Amino acid sequence: MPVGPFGIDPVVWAVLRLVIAVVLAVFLVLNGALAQIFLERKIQAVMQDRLGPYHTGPFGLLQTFADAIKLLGKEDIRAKLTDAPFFLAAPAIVFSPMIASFVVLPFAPDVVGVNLNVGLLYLTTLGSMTVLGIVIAGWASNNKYSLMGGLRSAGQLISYEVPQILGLVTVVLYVGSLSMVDITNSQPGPLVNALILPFAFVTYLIAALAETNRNPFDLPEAESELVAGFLTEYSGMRWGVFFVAEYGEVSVVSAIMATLWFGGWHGPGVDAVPILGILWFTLKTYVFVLLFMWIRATLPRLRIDQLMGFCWKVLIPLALVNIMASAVIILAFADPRLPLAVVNWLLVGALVFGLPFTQRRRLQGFRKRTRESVAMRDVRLSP
Amino acid sequence: MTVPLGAFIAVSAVLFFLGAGGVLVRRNAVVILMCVELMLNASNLALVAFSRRAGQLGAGNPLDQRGSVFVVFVLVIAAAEVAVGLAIILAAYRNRPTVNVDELHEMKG
Amino acid sequence: MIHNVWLIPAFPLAAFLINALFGRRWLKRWTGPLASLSIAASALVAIGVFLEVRSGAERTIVPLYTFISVGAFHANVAALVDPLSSAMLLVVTVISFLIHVYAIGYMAHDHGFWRFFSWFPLFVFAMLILVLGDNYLVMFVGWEGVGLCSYLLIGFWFERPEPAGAAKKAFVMNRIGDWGFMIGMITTFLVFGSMNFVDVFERVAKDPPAQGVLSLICLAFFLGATGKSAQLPLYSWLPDAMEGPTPVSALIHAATMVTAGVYLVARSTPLFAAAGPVLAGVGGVGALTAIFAATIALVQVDIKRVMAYSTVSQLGYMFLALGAGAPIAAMFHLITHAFFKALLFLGSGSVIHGIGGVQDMRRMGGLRSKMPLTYWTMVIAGGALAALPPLAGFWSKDEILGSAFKNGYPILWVVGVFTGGLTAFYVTRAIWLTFHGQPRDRQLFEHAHESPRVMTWPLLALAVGSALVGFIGFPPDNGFLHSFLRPALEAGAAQQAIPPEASNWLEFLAFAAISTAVGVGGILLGLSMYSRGRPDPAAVSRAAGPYYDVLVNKYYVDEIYDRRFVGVAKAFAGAAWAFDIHIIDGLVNRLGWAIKLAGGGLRRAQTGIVGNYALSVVAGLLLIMVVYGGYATGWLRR
Amino acid sequence: MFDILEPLLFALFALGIIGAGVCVVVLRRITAQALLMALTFACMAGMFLLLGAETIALFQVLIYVGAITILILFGVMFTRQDDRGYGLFFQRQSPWAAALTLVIALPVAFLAFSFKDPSTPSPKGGDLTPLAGSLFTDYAFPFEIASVLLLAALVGAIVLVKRDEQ
Repeated sequence: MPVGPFGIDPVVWAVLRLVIAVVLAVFLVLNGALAQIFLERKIQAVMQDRLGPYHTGPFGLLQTFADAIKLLGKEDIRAKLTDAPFFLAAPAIVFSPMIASFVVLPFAPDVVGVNLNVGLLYLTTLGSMTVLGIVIAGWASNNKYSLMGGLRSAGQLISYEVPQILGLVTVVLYVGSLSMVDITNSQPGPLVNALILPFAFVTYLIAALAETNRNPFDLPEAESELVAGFLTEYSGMRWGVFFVAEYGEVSVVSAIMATLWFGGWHGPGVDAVPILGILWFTLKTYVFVLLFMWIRATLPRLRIDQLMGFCWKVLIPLALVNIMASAVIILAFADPRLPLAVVNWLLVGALVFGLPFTQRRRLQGFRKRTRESVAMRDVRLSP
Repeated sequence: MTVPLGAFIAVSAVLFFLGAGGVLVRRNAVVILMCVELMLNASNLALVAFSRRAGQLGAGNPLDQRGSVFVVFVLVIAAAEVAVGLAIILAAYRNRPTVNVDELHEMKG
Repeated sequence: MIHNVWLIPAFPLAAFLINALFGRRWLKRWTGPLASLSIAASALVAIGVFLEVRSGAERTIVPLYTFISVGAFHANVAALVDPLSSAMLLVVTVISFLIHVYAIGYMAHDHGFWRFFSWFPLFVFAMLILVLGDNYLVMFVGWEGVGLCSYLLIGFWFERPEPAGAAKKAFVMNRIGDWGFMIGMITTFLVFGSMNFVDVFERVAKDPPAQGVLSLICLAFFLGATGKSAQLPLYSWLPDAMEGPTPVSALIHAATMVTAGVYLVARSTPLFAAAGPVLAGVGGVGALTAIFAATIALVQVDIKRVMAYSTVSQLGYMFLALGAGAPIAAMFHLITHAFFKALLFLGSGSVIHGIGGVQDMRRMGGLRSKMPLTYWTMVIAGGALAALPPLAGFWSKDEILGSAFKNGYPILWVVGVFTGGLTAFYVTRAIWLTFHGQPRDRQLFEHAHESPRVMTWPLLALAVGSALVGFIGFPPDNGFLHSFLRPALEAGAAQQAIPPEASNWLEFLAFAAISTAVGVGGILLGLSMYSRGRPDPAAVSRAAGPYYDVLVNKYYVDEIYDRRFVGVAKAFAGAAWAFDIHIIDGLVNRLGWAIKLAGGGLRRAQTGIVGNYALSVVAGLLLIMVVYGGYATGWLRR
Repeated sequence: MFDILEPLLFALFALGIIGAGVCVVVLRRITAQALLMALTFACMAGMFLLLGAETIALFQVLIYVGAITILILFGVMFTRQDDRGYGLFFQRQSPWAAALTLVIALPVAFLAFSFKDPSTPSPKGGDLTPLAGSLFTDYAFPFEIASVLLLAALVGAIVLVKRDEQ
């Protein structure tokens, strides 16, 4: 009789594996969301010279749990003129694809829900379904701010899906497979894809920021402009579901980045103790979660026209160039790694140094303001 | 037991004519667009069904995917069609605020 | 070198393109030098080719690309390089170069300068194609090309009505000739299944077709030749062509294009030789044209027209030679004539340029002192034309006459000799009226001036040529030219097939003496008439009375053409017009009216409501299904 | 016990497709129609999965649910939907149209069952590789043409909707 890993019967192992994956997913999503909220608060606080939550539990660890309980306990309010079925369906439509995306994430060797040979396409598809939920939420709320938020986010998400997919395609070109597992296996060593295809990574990172409505692309929920966007009319656990879904999205894209560009569960000691992979995977994922938080605390929000302009005029053209070059190189060279790296790094340079050059004047104003504020803070802090 | 090919085709036929009826009956341009999408989907179903179930009858290889290839093209056409169609609707709506196609009959002889 | 022969037409073509595209805005005055340089370049290549051919390379076909390939019909654009074409190349390029240089000066003050120098190289290009083509089709392309350029350049000053009219006339008459050419070409293909000279001539040599067919082909080609080379009956466009700028007259209507007919017949010698009677006819037409045009030239007062008629008559000489079965002599005369006639034209052009555009000899006179250089070169050219030894014309014309006599055409010989006398007379008259005697138009005379260097140097070059080029045919009957051309024209030159005897000096001297005597006689008569006035020209003309009028009016040929042909053509055109308006347009209008009616009815069906259209589509679908189902189930099948 | 699963799913999807399709045609609430259309598309994706064409299914969801539905919702939200009364005679074609469609639909739907499965077993396994294979070898040129078409549609849509400045 065939024997799977750890000497377990394969069928049992398949079921077990699925269970493990789902459990991990739920853990990552729910507790992960709580943990992320806590982390976010703390990090924001640190970055803004505050303390953040510290009262509930040690270091305020329990604060988020308290919030969750509060949300669960709240009354489920629905405004009268909202479009009932859609209003109620929207959170689910946003939440379910997110949770479904965890099925194909490889947490560790053989710890993956399904090794889908079109895994990446699957992830992209689910990502695109979120838009629907948001638009519905915006419409069903029957509130012009919500509608604006919904439309904005629809436009934003549809636009940024393009560079996102383009970024993925480069990796797929290089690895030659859509399956997350294959992609992970393709980068065992320290030479991860991020070193070979950094530009694809940057593209995807920026697009992912937009896809998850994070700063600096959080226009759909821009408090200062339209109360809370499509979330305006929501409250209680429905709002909580949106919230969790957003954090879940963040962890999904982080996991994708970790898998595609940073070797997924690969890491020291994995070969000896495969289960260690989960640790590495989670670590890598959370590095990006933290990166998101950092960005959120750092960057100001874009204007809608800047947002679209950046996507269509800067990101997509560069990404297309990258894809063309990569395809040619992969066809041309037996070992395309070096030329690919060269091209990608060049493009990264173009993006990092060229963009400020085009935006010089705006940046000058920005730097000036920052300097002033810093100076003022020093003034404030000086005894 | 597997579902017979005929069933798929029947579903696609029904959906197709639902869409056709919608195109004929409804006046709202957006709805008509939706119905056209339904018709395209029906054709997709038929294509995929044939290519998966009867595909290997055609060319030699057992995994002949001709139909699916055409589904991909249909997707492209559908996307283009919706984009242009909606653009036309909006442009017309700017000139006269209605989406009822039968009220836009300037072109009548 | 031979395999780069394509360079020869390539240079002028490039010059044409550059000048035509950029001449107006940017190049302006530089178009002239550019064109001249391009021609010089191709002249150099041509010299190279010539030398290579001379050193023994014979009849190479340089394929360029496949032009047409339809079923059994293949026409390659290929260059046939043999002594004949290489000699022709040399003449064409060299003369063209000199005339281009001359034209820079002549056209200097013309606002169409760039236009002129984009069409001039184009003409050279077409002419070279004509010369180089290895089959009748390519030759025809060049043939039409030179026709077009001649049209464009005759009508160069299209603001004035005369040039426009002359251009149209030239074009129409050439079309008649081209029609003949086409008939000949097509018949050739039908008969021989090919248009390549080589194949056709081989076929003729092996199994010649029926005499009638052959004569038909030759007649057709000869019609084309008469059109292009201004022979009877299609000559009358050439004198009018003098409306164009003088360099054009010199290059196109004296040196190169008009000799295309001669070249065609010479090229087709095997054909013509096989069709004996036609060949005789060619000779006859040539002789007739020669004397006919010469008589007209006697009384013309427009210097350029005198030259034009003399050109016609000289071309007549060439055809005479061809007819007399002496193609080499014809080519020889072609070459020499190219030099001295170009020189005559350029000289008269220089005169016209010098006195501000006047062409009427009655207002000239005494210009020798004003423009000596022009005068002397003109004198040399005139001597050559009058066949005074040892100038170029003497050798060639003498050889023509001699071979005519030897080949048994004494009549042609007599006509030729007599025409020679006339030629000598009118050339003397022209030069005398222009340069000697008292200036008849004072203020013209005052303003007369010698032309600039850029014009006079070509004159000198051509003068040297006219003086010396005759010696390529020396010693008579087996000079360099003969040994050079013989392999090319051997096939046809049946009469010359006999190995050339060491030239028979005695009979040569006899012929030379006779023709020279006649020529000198003509010159002396002219001198006495116009310098001493005895017999006084006026008295002569009065005495001649009606004959004189006939000559002055060019035998009323134009009028006859007008009444006989143009009138008929106009009547026919009118009838066609009426038919077109009333029957064809009528039908179209009725049809349109009916359709309008039907449309007015069907208009109602256009409700403008998309839904209805969609419904009709679906109804159509139902119809299709019913019909198809009917056939499938069989109850529709009967 | 798995072999009952497939017909069951098929029935489910078929029900979803046809039911939602009917609603799209007959309902009067345009957003509901749009959403139900999305449902139809989703069920269609399920059908594709049943047929073992998972790539096509994913494309279906990605493009139809993710993009086309959104676009149509845009159209809905940018235009005012109001059902005016009929003014002209020709505008009243619904009854005939419905009848005609029915007349055509019934025999076709009936005939559809006459398609029999081939004796050879239908190919199992993914359709990714063969699809990509035939798409990028035999159909490479149509593929390029399709891309050009998309570009043209993109530009055309922008030009149509763009407001001229003056």
